[in-house]
Amino acid sequence: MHIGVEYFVSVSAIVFGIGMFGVFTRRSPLILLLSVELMLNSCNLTLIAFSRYWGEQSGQVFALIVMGIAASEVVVGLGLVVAVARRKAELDVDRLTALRH
Amino acid sequence: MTYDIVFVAASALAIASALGVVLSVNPFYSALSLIMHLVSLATMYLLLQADFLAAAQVIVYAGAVMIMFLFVIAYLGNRADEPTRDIPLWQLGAAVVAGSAVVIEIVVAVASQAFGPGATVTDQFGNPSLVANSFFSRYLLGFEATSILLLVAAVGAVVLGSKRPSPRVDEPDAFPAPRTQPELELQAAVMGAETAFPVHHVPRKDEDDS
Amino acid sequence: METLSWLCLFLPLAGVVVLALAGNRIGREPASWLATAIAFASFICAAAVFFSILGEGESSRSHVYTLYTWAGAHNVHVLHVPLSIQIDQLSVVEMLIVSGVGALIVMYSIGYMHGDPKQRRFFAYMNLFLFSMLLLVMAGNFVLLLAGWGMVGLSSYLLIGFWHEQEAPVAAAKKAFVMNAIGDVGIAIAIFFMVRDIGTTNYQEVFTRAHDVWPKGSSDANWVALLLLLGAVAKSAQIPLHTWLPDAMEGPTPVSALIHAATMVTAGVYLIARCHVLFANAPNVRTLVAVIGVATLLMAGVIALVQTDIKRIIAYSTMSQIGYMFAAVGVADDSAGMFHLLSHAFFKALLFLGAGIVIHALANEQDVRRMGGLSKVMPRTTALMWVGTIALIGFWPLSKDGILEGALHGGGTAGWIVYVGGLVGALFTGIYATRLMRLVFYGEMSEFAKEHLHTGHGEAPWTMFLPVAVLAAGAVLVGFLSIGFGTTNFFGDFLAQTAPTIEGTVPQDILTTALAWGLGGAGALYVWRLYDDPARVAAVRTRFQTMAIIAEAKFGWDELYYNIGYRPAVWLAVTFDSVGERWIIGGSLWLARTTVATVARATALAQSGIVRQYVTVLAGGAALVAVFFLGKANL
Amino acid sequence: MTVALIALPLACAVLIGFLPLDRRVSAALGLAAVLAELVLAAVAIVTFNVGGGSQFVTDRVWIPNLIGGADVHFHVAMDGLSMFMVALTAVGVASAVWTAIRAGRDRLGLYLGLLLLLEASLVTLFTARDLVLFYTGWEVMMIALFVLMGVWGGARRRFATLQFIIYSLAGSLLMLVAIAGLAVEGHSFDLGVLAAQGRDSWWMFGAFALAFCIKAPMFPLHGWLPDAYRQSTPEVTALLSGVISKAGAYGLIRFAVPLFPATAYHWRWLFLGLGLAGLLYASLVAFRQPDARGVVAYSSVGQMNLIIIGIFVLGPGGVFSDNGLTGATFQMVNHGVVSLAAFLLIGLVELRTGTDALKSLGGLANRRPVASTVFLLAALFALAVPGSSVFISELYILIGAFGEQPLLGAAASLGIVLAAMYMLRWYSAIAHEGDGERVDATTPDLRLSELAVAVPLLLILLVLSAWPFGVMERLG
Repeated sequence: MHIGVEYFVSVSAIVFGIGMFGVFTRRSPLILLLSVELMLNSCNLTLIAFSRYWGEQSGQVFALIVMGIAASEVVVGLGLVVAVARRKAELDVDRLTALRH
Repeated sequence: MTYDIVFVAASALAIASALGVVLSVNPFYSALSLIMHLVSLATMYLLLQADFLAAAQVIVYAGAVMIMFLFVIAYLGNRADEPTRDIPLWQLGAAVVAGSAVVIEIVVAVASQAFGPGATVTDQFGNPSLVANSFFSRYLLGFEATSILLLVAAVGAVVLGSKRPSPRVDEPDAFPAPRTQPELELQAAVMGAETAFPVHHVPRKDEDDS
Repeated sequence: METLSWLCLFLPLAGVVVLALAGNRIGREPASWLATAIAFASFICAAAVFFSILGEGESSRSHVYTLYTWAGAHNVHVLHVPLSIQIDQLSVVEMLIVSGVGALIVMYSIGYMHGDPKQRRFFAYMNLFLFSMLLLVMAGNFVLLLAGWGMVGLSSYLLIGFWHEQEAPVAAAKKAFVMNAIGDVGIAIAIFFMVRDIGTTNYQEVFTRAHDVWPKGSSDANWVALLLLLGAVAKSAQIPLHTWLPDAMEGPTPVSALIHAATMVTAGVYLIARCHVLFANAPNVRTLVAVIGVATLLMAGVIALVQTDIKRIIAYSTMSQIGYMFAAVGVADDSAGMFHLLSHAFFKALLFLGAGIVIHALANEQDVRRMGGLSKVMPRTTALMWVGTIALIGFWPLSKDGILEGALHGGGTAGWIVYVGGLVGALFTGIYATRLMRLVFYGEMSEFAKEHLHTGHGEAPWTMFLPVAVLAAGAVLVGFLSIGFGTTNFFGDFLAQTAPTIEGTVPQDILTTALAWGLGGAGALYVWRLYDDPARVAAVRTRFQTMAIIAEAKFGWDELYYNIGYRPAVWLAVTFDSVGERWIIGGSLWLARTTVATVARATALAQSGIVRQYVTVLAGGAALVAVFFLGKANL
Repeated sequence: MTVALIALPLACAVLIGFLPLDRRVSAALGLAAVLAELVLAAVAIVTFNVGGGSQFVTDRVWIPNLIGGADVHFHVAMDGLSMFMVALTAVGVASAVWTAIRAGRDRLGLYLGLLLLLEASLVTLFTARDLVLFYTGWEVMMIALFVLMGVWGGARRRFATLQFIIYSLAGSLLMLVAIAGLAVEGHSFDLGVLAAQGRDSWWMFGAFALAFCIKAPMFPLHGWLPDAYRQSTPEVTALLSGVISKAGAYGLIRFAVPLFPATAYHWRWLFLGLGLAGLLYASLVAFRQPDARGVVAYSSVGQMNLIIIGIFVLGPGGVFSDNGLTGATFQMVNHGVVSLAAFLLIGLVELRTGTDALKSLGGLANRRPVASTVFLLAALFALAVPGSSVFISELYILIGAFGEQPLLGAAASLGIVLAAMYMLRWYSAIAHEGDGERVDATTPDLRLSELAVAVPLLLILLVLSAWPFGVMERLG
């Protein structure tokens, strides 16, 4: 059995789906953020897998940039969670609807 | 053969820990599962000759970022727990359908494609100096943009975290009331207009009827 | 001569501009004198033009001067309208009447309007009227004619409604303007015909080519003449568009004299004389002109018998006299019509200004029943009024006789109608003209008159008297133009080329003159004796009760127009406003608003603010898009 | 030249609208900008080469290959029609800015900025020779108007704005679709190129015509107009009626008919019929309006329908009628200035009495000679008194209509009588008889600073009346 790029991509797809499922179904903002991390990482895996497949360094560079973005997102996301937690009793994304329209 | 075993083990672990992330009730366990997931991904990076990325994944991601998560979870204590897991059935169904649709589509797309053995690369592929070379030459702009983004995020986090929560006050009216008579007269004097006669104002009561 | 003509036209306009810009920086008296001086200057220019035309050969007396292109475009298919004037015998006669009589009346107004807070404005309007009227008579094409036509209507509106603080003048002014606008539309549509078939509106080309493009008696020829006639009857207060003229008496008396007697209202006669080629081309319409003229002269004569307002009596008399002019041009006796226009300008202005002196002296009272016996206190006015009355009845300038003679010689049905109608009209004229004199100047002075009569320094200031005297002299002298001391018809010969007369008209048909004099004189004597005894007056009224009621109701024209014109228009407007705007347009608006609002509310439901729902929809969308691309890749 | 005409107001709009300037500075800058724009427009008119076709051209590629291989160009040029529309815009916005400064609007800087933005967009759409550029100008104009109407104005302004938005968007979005369709079929966005192809497509023509006829507005698409004209500030109403309605007529002349000549010819009776109906209908409705704005608003509808008649007097192959088009374009200029004057004067009445209900007004001409004269002149021009420039343009339109069908010309001529009826009613109700309940002896005459707007507008009309040819030959 040769482990080709398609295996890596499939794994990444499955992880992506799991992350998406988490975003869809969980109401805790922290777990939402963690699920988003899952999705981002699955993308990273795809990038690196294709980088190896094409023998092209750029994919790894992009993956690095994605990590940077993920880090920023976590920082701001967690900051928001903390700020909301200070104001509101409940941390529930379904009840944070003040910016509706 | 070792390659295959490592792949299977790492991918199984990755999927299992991913499930752990989304299914744990306690966010603390979720975070720990995510660390596990990240480490198994790092292993797969190694299989793909992305040595530097694997190291960065473990040190930066699993190390720094996840520690922050854990700090916040610890800070929030039991308030970090999920309030309720009630979810409308239709939304659950939609979530399953949409999620699986995306996954299935990716798998179908991948499966319908014949992938060759891939490019042959030297051992040097993926080593830090090569990555750094690309980073600082061809992708310099992206690098700088990312660094600015990180800076902004850091500043944002400080602002979000440091602000005293203030009681909610009603925002001032976006459309202030008509200006008062003295103000009008002042303006008229400034503009050289004559105000010897009384200026009648139609009262601007807003009627909304639609 | 060209410069003089342009000066004659534009001097009054310059007067308007100066008076408007000066505002209250010049005093009322200087402003009035400035306007008067300008009117006289204009008259001097007109006289100079007249004499230079007189000095020219008979065949070369028509001139067209163009200042610049007024409207048009470089594209040759676009109508080209030059700012051009046509100076010929017809227009120069009109110029003399307009500027001459105009100047006298403007001068008269100095005394009449003395002390009015809006005196300056009045004189500016008078100058505006003079400019407009001169433009009308001097225009070299139909578009400029229409411009002048509309602007005299405008001046008339401004001057009728001059005392706009009260309701009646405003209503009268609006009525006059709207009815004249109907006439303007008639001329405008006639212009459309000219542009479509001839491509220009210049008099000379239109008149030369009219026979070619509109064969004699064809429907287009009839339409053009009929539409011009519509304009003429509106301006000249002939049936059926005559109802505005009596109401127009709400304006100051000099205005009535100038606009509603001497000049503007006779413009219809000028128009028909000017377009005699077009009317000759449509014989049926020309007959209609005569019929309208006779009908109006009889009807107005009857109504004048029962009026009690001194100005309205004269107004109906004006209508009746213009009826004579229409009758004349209707039987193709254009120069006779123009001659009556000329003499009428003198004697009718004279009568109005004389009436103005009376009104002025009686604290603006206009009801003849509250006058009486004024000849004792106002002998000079009485004498001057007699000159006018004699002229009106037709004893001296013989202009009315000329019309009857022309009709008789022209023959045909129209000729007989005019002849008989004109003679009957002469009887009415004798009655109402003498009745006016009898009631105002003779008999017992009424209580009102005794109380209010105010003739402080003589009967009136000299600025008011002098013009009246000059007009009286004119009314006497003008007669000689026609009979030329029994030898030649100077006036008719002068106009022969531009306003032809009937061939073979014998000056002085003794029988006709005798009939007209006899009827007029009989009427005059009858009414003079009648009013000696009030009981007989009442008896006469009882005998002709039906006729009197109809006449007092002015034959019901106002009610007719109110019911068939104004009310339906208002009803239509109300219906459009309440049904069309409110329900149909408003309904479509409501539909649009409601649709948008409903759709908006429905789509706003999707904005729950629940992030996870958004994400679900997003993923679903992404999945669908992916399906599309997968399908595309596999096919 | 054209670019300067667009850039100057745009730059000043950004400057005044966004910088937190002092009111005085904003006002001075805004005034300077509109005056400079006026000077530029005057220079354009003076240096215009009569009979020289399109001039002051700038043509650069703006967005290469947008759809169907068609490049979007920044292509602006002025021929006579564009130039006088630009001049009308400059005059209108200048009067509006001065009126706004005098009236002391709230947040003056933003208000003036929006007016200048409106000016820039109008100049763009009047000079654009590229469909996308035109559409850009069109939409920016709408946006500026939405804000100007929705934020400043009467009590029911939001309601009025909502209706205006619905109608406008319905038209302009369809036009956008048609522009895309044209580009796909014709591989160009350039007006000249597309017009040379001479397309025949009922839906594209319909989409263009709908957008323009809503803006003009043509009967029965005028539903948005009464509320919009009543609820906006006087200067915005003046611009709506004087300049923006002309954008609709301009679109018909410049785009709808030349792009689809055969279609326009085929459907011309629809427009002629609705135009005639609209002229008579709106004139009659104007006669019954209870307020001064209503009368002029519906008179404006009537006049725009008359212009539409003049435009759609088409020969076979969509060729404009010579007299009809000359009259229609000249009437656009005349009616623009007349509406500006009428609505700004109504604004002055409202300033004095706080109302424009005719039953509360009256007697303004008593003891107020200046107001009396100025209102009178405005009313006379509005009713097209013979001899005025408005009369000339109406006459040419009607000549064109008469050439197409005598009954059409004759029926449309009735509009002259109806105009006399409603404008005299308007003037009498404001100026004549005794003082109305909101007018008394202390109600002042017009001031010098108010005449600064009214007199130039009336002077323009007087000059046009004295020498219509000066404008008409350049319009040709």
